[in-house]
Amino acid sequence: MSPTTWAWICLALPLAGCLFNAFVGRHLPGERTAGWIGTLAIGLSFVAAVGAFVALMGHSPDDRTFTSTAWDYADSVGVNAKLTILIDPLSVYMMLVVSGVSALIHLYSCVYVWKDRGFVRYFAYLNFFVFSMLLLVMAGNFVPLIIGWAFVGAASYMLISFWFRRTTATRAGIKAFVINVIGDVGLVLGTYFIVFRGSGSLDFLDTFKHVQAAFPPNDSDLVAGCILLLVGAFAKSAQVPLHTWLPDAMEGPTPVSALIHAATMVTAGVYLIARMHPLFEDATAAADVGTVVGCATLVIAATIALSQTDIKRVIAYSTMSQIGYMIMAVSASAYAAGLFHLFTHAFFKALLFMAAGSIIGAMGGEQSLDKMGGFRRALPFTFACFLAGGLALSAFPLFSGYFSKDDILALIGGEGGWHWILYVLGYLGAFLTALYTFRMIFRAFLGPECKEARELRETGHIAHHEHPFNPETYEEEDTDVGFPGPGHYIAEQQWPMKVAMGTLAIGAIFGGLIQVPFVDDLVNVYLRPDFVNDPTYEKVINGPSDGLVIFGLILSAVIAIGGIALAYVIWVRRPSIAVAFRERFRPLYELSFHKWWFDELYDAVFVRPGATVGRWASNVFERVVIDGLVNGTVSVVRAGSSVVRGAQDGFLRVYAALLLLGLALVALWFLLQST
Amino acid sequence: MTVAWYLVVSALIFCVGAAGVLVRRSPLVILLCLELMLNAGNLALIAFSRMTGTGDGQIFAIIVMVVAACEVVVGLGIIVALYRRRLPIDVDQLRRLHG
Amino acid sequence: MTVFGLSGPFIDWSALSPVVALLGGAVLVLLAGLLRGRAGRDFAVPFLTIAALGAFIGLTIWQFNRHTSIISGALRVDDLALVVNLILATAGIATVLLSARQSALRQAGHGEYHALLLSSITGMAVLAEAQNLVTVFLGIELLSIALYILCATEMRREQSLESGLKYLIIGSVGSATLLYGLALVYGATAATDFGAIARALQGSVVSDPLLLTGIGLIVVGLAFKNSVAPFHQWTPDVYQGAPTPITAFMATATKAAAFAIFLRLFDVAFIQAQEDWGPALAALATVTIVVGNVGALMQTSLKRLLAWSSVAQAGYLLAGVVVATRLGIQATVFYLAVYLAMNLAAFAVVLARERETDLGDDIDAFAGLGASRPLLAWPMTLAMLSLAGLPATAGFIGKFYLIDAAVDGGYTWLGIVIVIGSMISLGYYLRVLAVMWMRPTAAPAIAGGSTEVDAPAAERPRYGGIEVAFVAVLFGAATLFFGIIPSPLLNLADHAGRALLGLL
Amino acid sequence: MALSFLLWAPLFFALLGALLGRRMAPKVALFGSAVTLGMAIYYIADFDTGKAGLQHVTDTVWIAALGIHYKLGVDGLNLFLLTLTTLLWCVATLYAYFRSWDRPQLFFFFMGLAESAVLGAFLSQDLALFVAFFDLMLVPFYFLIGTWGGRKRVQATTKLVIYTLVGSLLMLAAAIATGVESVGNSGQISFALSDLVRVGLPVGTQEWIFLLFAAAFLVKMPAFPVHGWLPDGYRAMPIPVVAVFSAVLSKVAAYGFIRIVLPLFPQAAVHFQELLLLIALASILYGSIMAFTQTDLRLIVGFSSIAQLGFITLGIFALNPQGTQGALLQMVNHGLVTAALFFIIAVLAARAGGSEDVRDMGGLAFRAPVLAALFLIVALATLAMPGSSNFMGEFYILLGVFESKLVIACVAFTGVVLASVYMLRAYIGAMHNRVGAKVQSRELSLRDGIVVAPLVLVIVAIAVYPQLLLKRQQASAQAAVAQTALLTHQLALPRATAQTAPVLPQGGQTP
Repeated sequence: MSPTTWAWICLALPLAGCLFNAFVGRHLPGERTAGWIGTLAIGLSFVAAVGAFVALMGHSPDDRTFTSTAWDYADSVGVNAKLTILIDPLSVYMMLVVSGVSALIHLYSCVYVWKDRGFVRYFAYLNFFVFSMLLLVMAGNFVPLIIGWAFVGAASYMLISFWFRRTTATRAGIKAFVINVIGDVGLVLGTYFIVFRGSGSLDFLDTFKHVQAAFPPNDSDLVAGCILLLVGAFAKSAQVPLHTWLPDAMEGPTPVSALIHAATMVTAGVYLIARMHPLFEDATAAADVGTVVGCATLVIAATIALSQTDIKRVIAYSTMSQIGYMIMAVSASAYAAGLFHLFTHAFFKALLFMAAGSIIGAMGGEQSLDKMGGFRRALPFTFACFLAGGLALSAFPLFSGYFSKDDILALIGGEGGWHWILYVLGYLGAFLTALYTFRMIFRAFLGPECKEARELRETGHIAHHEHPFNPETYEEEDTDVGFPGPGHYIAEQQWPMKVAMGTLAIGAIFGGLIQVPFVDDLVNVYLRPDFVNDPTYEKVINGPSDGLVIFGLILSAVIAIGGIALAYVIWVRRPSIAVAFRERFRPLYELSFHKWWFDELYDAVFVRPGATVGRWASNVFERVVIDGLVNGTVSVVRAGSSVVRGAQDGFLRVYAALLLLGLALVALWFLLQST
Repeated sequence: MTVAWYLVVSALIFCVGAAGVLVRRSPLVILLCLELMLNAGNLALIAFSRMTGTGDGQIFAIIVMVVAACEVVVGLGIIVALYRRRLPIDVDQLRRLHG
Repeated sequence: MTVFGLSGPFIDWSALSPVVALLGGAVLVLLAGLLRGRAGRDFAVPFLTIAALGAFIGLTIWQFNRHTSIISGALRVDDLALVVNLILATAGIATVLLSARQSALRQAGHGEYHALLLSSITGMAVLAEAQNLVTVFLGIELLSIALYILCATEMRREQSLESGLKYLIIGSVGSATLLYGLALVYGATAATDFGAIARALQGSVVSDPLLLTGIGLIVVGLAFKNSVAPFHQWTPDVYQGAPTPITAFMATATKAAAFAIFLRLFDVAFIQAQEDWGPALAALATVTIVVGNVGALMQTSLKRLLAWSSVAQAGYLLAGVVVATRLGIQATVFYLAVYLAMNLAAFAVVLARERETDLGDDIDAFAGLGASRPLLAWPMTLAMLSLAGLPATAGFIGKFYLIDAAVDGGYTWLGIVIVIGSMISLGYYLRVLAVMWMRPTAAPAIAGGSTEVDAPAAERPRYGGIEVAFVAVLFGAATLFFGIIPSPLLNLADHAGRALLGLL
Repeated sequence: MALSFLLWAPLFFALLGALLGRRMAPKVALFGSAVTLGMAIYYIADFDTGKAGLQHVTDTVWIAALGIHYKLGVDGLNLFLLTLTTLLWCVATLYAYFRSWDRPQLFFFFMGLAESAVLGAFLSQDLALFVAFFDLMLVPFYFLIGTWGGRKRVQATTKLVIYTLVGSLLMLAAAIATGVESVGNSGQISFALSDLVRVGLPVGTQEWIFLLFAAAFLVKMPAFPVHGWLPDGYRAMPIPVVAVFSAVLSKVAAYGFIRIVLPLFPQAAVHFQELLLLIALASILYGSIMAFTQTDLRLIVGFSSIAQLGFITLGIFALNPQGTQGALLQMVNHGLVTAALFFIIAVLAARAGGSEDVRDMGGLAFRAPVLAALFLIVALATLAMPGSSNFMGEFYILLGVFESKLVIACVAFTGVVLASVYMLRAYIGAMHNRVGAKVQSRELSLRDGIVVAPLVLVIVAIAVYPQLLLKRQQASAQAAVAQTALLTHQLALPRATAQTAPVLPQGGQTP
């Protein structure tokens, strides 16, 4: 079969799963059937993706680009919006990552939420998400891209506020959705600039073909368009300043955070930039914006992650930071490196979330690091997985993150010039990463055992609180629809969780080996057909000298180990240091703890003024002006009426008088006419 | 003596009649004043017929007299009816209808 | 013909026949009124009246498409006159039907009542045919004097008398004014015949103060008869005070006749002076539209409300006269016909409620009519919608035609004034609808401005008598019918328009 | 099949039902609306795509003396609006069918009359005829609201009717002026649009006439700041009435712009383009802001439709094919979602102790997953999420504006964001969060389901395949704006594809 056929199958299966679960899911026998069906759909979809990969490799490297159109979606008056998919190494690469990781997370979810009253709905949503994500990465036309783009946003919204009776969850949901809409707007407007000021066709390949002819390099329209595309990318990938929704998105069930808010959706921005590289090649100004923002994000997020206490939020900030690396890379034309990091990150970040989920299960829904501790012996498997993920994340030598992150930084450094600043900041970020990752690990697994951990170790029972509660606000809850179910699960007791985490752990440890400097270069080679015909890319990957590469490898090894060591000192050996540090550098701590006051800023600049204007409009303007328009007219007419009827006072002689008055006036007029 | 003078006189009569209608409150007197106004018209008609030497004016005048008579008769009839109903013979008190 | 050596003008009796029929009818009716026995009076008299009107119609139709001046140019029989005659006859028949069971009949006497009605119609017919200043005055007085009396026929009711006297006095002032104007015009042109006057005005630019003042006074005189503001003030009082059938008759027939003569005088005799009187009439029309509509707001007496609305309608009609074009004439005639239908329907319903309830013509008498008396509510609804000029009713076409004429005649702004007038008018027409359809049926209130004090509730006819309901339904249906298929009326209007075309 | 059948069928059946009495009336009316819907669908099937001109033309002289023709016709501009109208009336009648009304004959009679009037406005190809139907529409609604409405119904309906008629009557004068001024060489007056188009009016005349037409249409839409009648009106209307009113009547106004104003007064349209665009923009922003301050669900939907119609106006006065296509598409979309929303509001109110205030709701999704799903779909469509047909509508609209007035397009995008805020706010406030005090969450009853579900199905269907509409509208849309597009020189093409001209208007009249 041709790659496109495989791709259509890969796309169709999740949709089928979604619809099936949505319509008949509730009437299925067996309480977990819906989950298995969902998982099966995604698993098969992964198989199809592999099929596409194989079929693709069957062709020679220079014709590995295929398109196929389902139907004309909205094709008139010069807007050729068609449902086209574009199958080439890049999209297949993304398909593999997305469907693969999704399959594992579905498997994990079958346990994690199976006591939840929304089990079926959950899998319908999750399948819908995978469908949307695949649509996004396969799209060969701006419109399907935008559709997929918005669909993943919607799926993310639905899953964030999956526990819809939790006000915190719904608030987080609307926040995420609105910011994503801002991203969509950027995407659409960018499309306008690029397509309708230039290429004239919504089709990717046409656009890429025409872009050279349409725009002179760094043409203002093109740059504007690309920057607007970046806005879309930033919103979706939670880059500064559009990142504030991601931490709140942790209100969703943990597997959702693993899938959507770590492994797949949030990396869409990276994919977008890579996909649009022919444009960014011509709009270097825009590309530089991306580079800088990516770098800024990775540093800021890392600093914030240092002081958060909610374990999921820490991981969320680390996600932001890692995506910062990727954005920086792809914006600086180091596409393969960025996508390589995307690949490894998908593994270890999903793994970290799953492990965190396991801990949270053990804590009976509690998420605060302050309350955890000493799970090392209670949760050996989880600990192992978490450790693997953590090491990969903090780029410990020979773990996956080590190679991918190093690849990025080496290429950035290789570009020289002002990129050296990014290079330095990148390593600073790496150091912070190691620090906060192991802060998390040490606080959760080492140190004195918390009572949940002890209970679990001694009795083997998972701690249950007398009342279920909202881990954010500690309001009491029940376990009916719209709130989390009664069950809490840990990987140690549930084989599906174990399988999922184990698989990911292997990926997290060895995933990096597919592209090791001086050894192999699989990702580059595989993706080259996509980027072969743009000069800077070649320049970039041949940029760094061997010396620089080696130096980088050593440096990051040192930084990672150093960071871990420091974390050990601070949070295991002498916890007093942390306190002392906090006291000494109060402002820095505040800055980090309050997430650089982004939320407060937006609240003051957008939310509150908006509400004020609204209140003014409805209480003052509507009343005074709009109704005034009506009532004013009415009262004028009424006044005239009373005047006229007042003259009609029944006095015969008054009538006669008025008659004669009128007579006089008319006569006067005619006399005037005569002269 | 030109026709102008006749006109002036008739105009005066007309105005006198009109003034009467305005100032008097008894319907009877008002009827008289109406007669004045109509006769002002008659005077003008006659004068013009003399001026232009056509007979139409005179015929017109005669017809007007007849009409005037009818009007007065009707007016008196209504006044009598009012009187029968013991209603005030004063136009200023006929104000059931207004607004 | 020659009597005692006096030679009178040749008289074309066939052309004169409609008027003769009316006069003859009047005499007969007067005699029939002397019959003994209720049967004789209650049935013979109305029957004879209707017969006379029927003859009038027949003869009119017989004379159709005849364009001739008779009695040495005193009258002119042409399609304009004949169309107006038809309108008058219809109004007359309707009035006769509405008047049966009216206490006025017993108080004034059947014979007299109907004879006066017929003679009033005669006056209108004469007025519509007049093409000589003398006949104009004659016609006007004939119709007015008869009406003065008819207004006062309910002699037991103070309002009736009051309205009669008011109408008489103010009307006479108007007549005197008119007369003076006629006199001045005669003096200026040395002619009383319209054709002659038109010829006298030809050529030279009109600037004779005598003539212009005369025209001015004539404008006032006729404006008065049409209740054009600021000469409208008698209208609400008289309409409210007079017996409802008479009000209906005045509202419809008088307007038709008076506008016919308006058209003849200004679009034939004074056509040369159009740039002098055009703006004046336009100004009057504007004032009338505004005053009429504004005055009608917040009225509780429905007869009064309709009176005010008739003032406003006069303003609309004036627009057709102002432009002095064939289109204008057609629009005016068409609207007169439409106006007849919708007003008769409305007044018939008012009368029915007067007879059914103690509330007289108060708007409360209509509460919940839609539920309790659909047969009355629907005609009223159609009449109101039509008066407001909403589509699917004849009123819409009529207004359309008038605005069309105004714009075509270069008076676009007047067209817009008409539109604004109808906006205001919605304020009170919709109110009537709201009361009828959206309010619960009112409990029969005790006493209060009842016109039928002497009739105990027991013997009150439902629907105020079958004939009233018939009139209401018939003209309501007509309003709807001509709103959807206006062509028949438009053809008549077209004929009427062509009639004056020869003289223009 | 002559269009007259489609036009008069609803009135015929309504009369029939009224005569057959209170028991039969609902059944007959329902049957009639279904038949009408069937006919409308037949016209889609029978439509000759790619043909700009009218099809199935019926043309006879109605009033010769006034040059008014009884001329009906279908083309890309009104094809789907007819379907929308008949569909929504069918659904509304169905909804009404399940409920008991005081004096049902009257109710269903007025519903039928209203449908015929609206269809007439969409079908008529004669200016005077259009105006007549445009004014006639209000009459049945006056009674429907005033007789069967909610609180303060009489004041509300009077205010509504007078306010909107003020505009329509001005339009009447303008229309007559158009006819008279266009007599021109032929000497014979005619209000048939085809004849009027041939005579180009002088610019000065065009301009004041344009203003009067604009007044009428903007009030009817309604647009900021002439929406004063909306809040009371919407709150007073019974549900089936408000559904068709907000969904369809506003479209008649927008349609009037495309059908009449753009072809007849192109110079004026160009001259006042900025003005109209600014009004539209104001409507978008003001409507959105109001929508997220209201708590009464009806008002949220009401103000949101002010914003939506702002978008439609924006598309129309982009004066290029893209904008028009978008506007046409969006009219249908907005009609569908608004009607669906109102029916859903009724369902919600039934579960929140009769209150339509979002503050009395909350947690309604608790035991009603299907209801929640349907509402969510409609809400997402309303906020024009990509993948919904509404998105393609706004995509085309904003593209059109983008190509004519860049800045306005950019500002208008804020409306898109605000839409997501107020729609989700409404959705969450009603369906999510803690369960409200007076709320009993129940699943959608079958009775309500068969009212809402068809609408949602149609929404989904055209979301999957908007081309169905766009393809059939294209030719007519291009013809409608051919002149204005020429006048504004909007034939500038993307640089790369200048050789293959995709946005050139084919056919259409040339000045």
